Amino acid sequence: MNWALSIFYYIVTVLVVLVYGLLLYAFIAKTMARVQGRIGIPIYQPFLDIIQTYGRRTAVTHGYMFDLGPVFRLTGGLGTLAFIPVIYGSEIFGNFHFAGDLLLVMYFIFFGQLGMALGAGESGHPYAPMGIARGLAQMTAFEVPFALAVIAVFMQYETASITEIVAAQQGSIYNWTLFTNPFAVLAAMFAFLGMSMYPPFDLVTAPNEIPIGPPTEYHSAYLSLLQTNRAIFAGAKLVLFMNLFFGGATNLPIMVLKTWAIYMIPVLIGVAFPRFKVENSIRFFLGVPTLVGIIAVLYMQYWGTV
Amino acid sequence: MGYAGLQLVNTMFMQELCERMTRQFDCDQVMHQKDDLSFLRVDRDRLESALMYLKTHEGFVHLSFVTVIDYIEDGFFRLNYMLYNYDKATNIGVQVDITRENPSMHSIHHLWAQGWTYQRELKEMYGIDFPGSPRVDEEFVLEGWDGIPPMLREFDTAKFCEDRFAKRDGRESQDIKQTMRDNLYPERGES
Amino acid sequence: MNKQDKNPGNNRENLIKLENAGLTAEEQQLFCDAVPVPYEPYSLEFVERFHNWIRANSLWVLAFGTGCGAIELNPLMTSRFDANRFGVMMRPTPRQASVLIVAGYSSVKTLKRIIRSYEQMQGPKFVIGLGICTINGGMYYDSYNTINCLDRYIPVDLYITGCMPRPEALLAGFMELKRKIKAGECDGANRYVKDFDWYKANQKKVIKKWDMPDYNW
Amino acid sequence: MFDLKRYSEAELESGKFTKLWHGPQHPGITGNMSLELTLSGDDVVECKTHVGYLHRGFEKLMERRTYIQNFPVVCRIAVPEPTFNEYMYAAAVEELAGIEVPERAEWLRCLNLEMMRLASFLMWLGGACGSFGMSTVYQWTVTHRDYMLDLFEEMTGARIYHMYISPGGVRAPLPDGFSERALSVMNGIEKLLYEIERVALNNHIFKMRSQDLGIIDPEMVDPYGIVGPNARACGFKRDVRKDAPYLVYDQLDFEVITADKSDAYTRTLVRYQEMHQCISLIRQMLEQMPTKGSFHADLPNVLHWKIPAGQTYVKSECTRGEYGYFLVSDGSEYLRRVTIRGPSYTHAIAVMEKLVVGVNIADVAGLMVSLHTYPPEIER
Repeated sequence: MNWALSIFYYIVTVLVVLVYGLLLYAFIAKTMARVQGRIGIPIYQPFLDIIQTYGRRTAVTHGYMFDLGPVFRLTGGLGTLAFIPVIYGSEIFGNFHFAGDLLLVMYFIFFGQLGMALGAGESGHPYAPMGIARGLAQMTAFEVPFALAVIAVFMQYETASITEIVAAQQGSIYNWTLFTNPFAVLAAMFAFLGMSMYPPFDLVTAPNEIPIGPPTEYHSAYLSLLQTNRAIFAGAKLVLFMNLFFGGATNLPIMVLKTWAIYMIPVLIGVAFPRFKVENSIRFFLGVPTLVGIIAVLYMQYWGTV
Repeated sequence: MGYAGLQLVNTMFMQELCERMTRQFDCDQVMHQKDDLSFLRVDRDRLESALMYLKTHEGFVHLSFVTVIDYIEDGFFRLNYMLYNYDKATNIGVQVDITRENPSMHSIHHLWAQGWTYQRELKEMYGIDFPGSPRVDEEFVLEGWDGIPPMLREFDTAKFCEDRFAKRDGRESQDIKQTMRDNLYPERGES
Repeated sequence: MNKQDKNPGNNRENLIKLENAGLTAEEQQLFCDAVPVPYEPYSLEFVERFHNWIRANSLWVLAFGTGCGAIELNPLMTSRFDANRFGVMMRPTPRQASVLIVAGYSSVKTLKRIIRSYEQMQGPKFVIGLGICTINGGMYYDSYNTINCLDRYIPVDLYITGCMPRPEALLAGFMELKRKIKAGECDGANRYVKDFDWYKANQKKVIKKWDMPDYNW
Repeated sequence: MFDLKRYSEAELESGKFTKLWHGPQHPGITGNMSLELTLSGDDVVECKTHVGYLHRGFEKLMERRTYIQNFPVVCRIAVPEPTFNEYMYAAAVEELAGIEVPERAEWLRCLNLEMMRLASFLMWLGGACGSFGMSTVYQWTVTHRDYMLDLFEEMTGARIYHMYISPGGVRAPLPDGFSERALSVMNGIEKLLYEIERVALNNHIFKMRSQDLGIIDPEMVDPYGIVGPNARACGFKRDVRKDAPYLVYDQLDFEVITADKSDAYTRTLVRYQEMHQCISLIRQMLEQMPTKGSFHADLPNVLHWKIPAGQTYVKSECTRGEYGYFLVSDGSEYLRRVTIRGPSYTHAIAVMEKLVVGVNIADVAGLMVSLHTYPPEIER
């Protein structure tokens, strides 16, 4: 394939995922509002918010790392998306998949957070390092079940290519990892709760404790970048989970439906739970989810049938 | 025992208590305001021992508040320590008169751990010093106050306001009596 | 609001750096001493109008309950009145907020924090004065610790009168603020910078313990 | 004996500690006050409270106003619970002036106070859950509080500042059909409370975070002057409504609710039970209340009101505990001195500074809310 065309297709994918991520965000906000008995924001509100922050006429910087923080964050989001085939078999939404892309994606998921940590650390606000410490600690914890789940998936499909993993799940609903390797999916969904930053795992932006954590000092166009990244990154994560565990998608409506359904899990847990403390959160992830992850690996080792 | 019976016991308890206090601490003025509230006046230097006695022997364990009444005409501050006895459900106000010039008073912080907050407030609002009370010199509710303590009677807050804060054009303050007379009872006229 | 006649000679041109006289020498190095400059609108008019429309529909309110008016902000943001419908959202940090609600009387001690919060907000920024006490002192006209006219200390775009203003009044106030923003009438941040000396003089007349930089970047 | 741990410069210079200002612009702080925290890692080693952001000098302003002019002023002192101020001021003035209040007015006052208590508790319960991250419960309770405010509006004409309990009685009788509407709101709130019990109070994470947080030792209660639900949660049967009954509380059937350990969770439970008690009291009052009779005493012209010289202290049980007015009159048209004793005064300053030491920074908001403090009544 022509590389220029492939980059063009990638840009199209990013835009589609961005729009979809923002719509999803608004839709989730509306869902939460309905649980709380409200009407909630209009469905186009996230778009307005991004343009509004972008359209601020003044900005204050705290140094080079502060400037680079949102850039790193966005790079993390874009990089994650770049190696995930959004729609299986589609030329436009196929992205730059290659044999070992899952490993690279796992790296990119955490790249953004580390970059953000450097940037927010320079902002000088005491809540920012506090939020970063919490975020990194929790991230280290939920990475364990997630890594175990991904290892189990590696063992199951004997490949590290997302496209091949999706290909192996085609045909019937019973080919999904959800049914062939339920323990891995369970462990990964636990990790997804931690990744998606809804209660009880919204430690990083806990509004009553360290309002709103690392991005406390980010404003104007910086914040606009962060908001963009949030949408892209959420979309990329959802697509990754859909590809690995829920059979991928062969067209756009299926993708929308599946990712929305996956996202509803942390949201519905989120509206009904208080927040963990950071030590509770770490203890939680290193407990049952890790155990389930280990079981998933053992299951694949001894009883796995592919 | 109903409430009325309790009241009777309380009244007797209060009278006996006041007599005891008068004997022991030379309270020069006793005032029974109602069944469960009396005021005693003690000497400045006997206050601590009186409060200590009330707290440890008579069960007045709860310090409701400490306050000051400014008698500028007679030149003294009247400190008021309001204590409460939970078993007998009675309040007693122990009062001390101190002079208005360089006022200072013994700290009661060692008797009640919350005492320092009241003393800090009185220091700021009235300028009464409580040597030995923690953080008594720190600012409490005011910040950067540069005048005389604001709760003193001679401090004129309306005049201070006029000097410090700008008035909005068009705002009028009316004499309430005159306004009510004019608007509500115009037929009465000046009376 | 005609302030130019009260403005005693604006010498901003000569001013290069803020004095930051309230700070110690050590602290002065930590704070920025650049003089704030007004921001220009977008050069193309339709871009500016578009952004004004966006700003009006995405109002981020600073979550700072400065006075008793904050009690009516709770019903406003929750399910009964739900200001989220109109794009009004609470932000916990001044850097990201665009609307400052001064909820009721502000004591001198709070005024200092209001000024700091206001200066940390990024323009365009709007101020709503809530309650009669921000307009002329209201019930506390003779209190030694509350200011009387808020717009002498920070530029106010909109007043909502009443004690307390009901949530319906607040919603109407937000609608009016939106109308003003869309019409491009809310230039409070620029007014503040333009009349910087006048505002600072007023602020320093009231706040006696001035241990902060002259402009909080 | 009660030595405050003094703040030392050397400790901060060592670089092991972080100084952090929590508030006043902070969503986790109740009202407008701030905590100056010294942190070691995530744990608080030292706390200083700063109040005064809401100081309006009420005690000074009231000395400048005639007795009847003070009546609309007092309710502004504590925003979430204005009614208690109105009642305490009216009671103090009535006692000094010797005014007899009609029986119906007493019932109406009592109803108003209990409704205020319920509304205030609703807001507090939302805040308590919100401080641990349950914003959903907060939304629910504030909405139901708003239905209570509708009742207030019907009863008194205002949502927040009612100016209802005037010296001598109340301003208006109940409107027609009020009790049916009030009962239906009560039913709704009761249903909500059971829902909250299932969602929040029985929630594992909520329990995990709030249990053993900020334990008030029973020995602390007397020296620190802890009152109200905070003291009742550690076993003290202290309630002004029972100890020195005022209004019509001696004709109502209720028990003082106590628990045996005052941590944040137990305090929440005690208040939760008191909310049920409030609903029961309101129902009792709506049932027993006289519907005929005068609701305001005949007073002389208030413009020429002079109160005989004297001093008195009246108190009532507000949501946080003993709320009192100390009023001194010197026989003129103006009062000599008034002192407002709010329970938050000690809860938010001395007790807070003591309890917060050793607490994780994440729990500071939860601890502060569990003490139920309102800054406006501290600084007046």
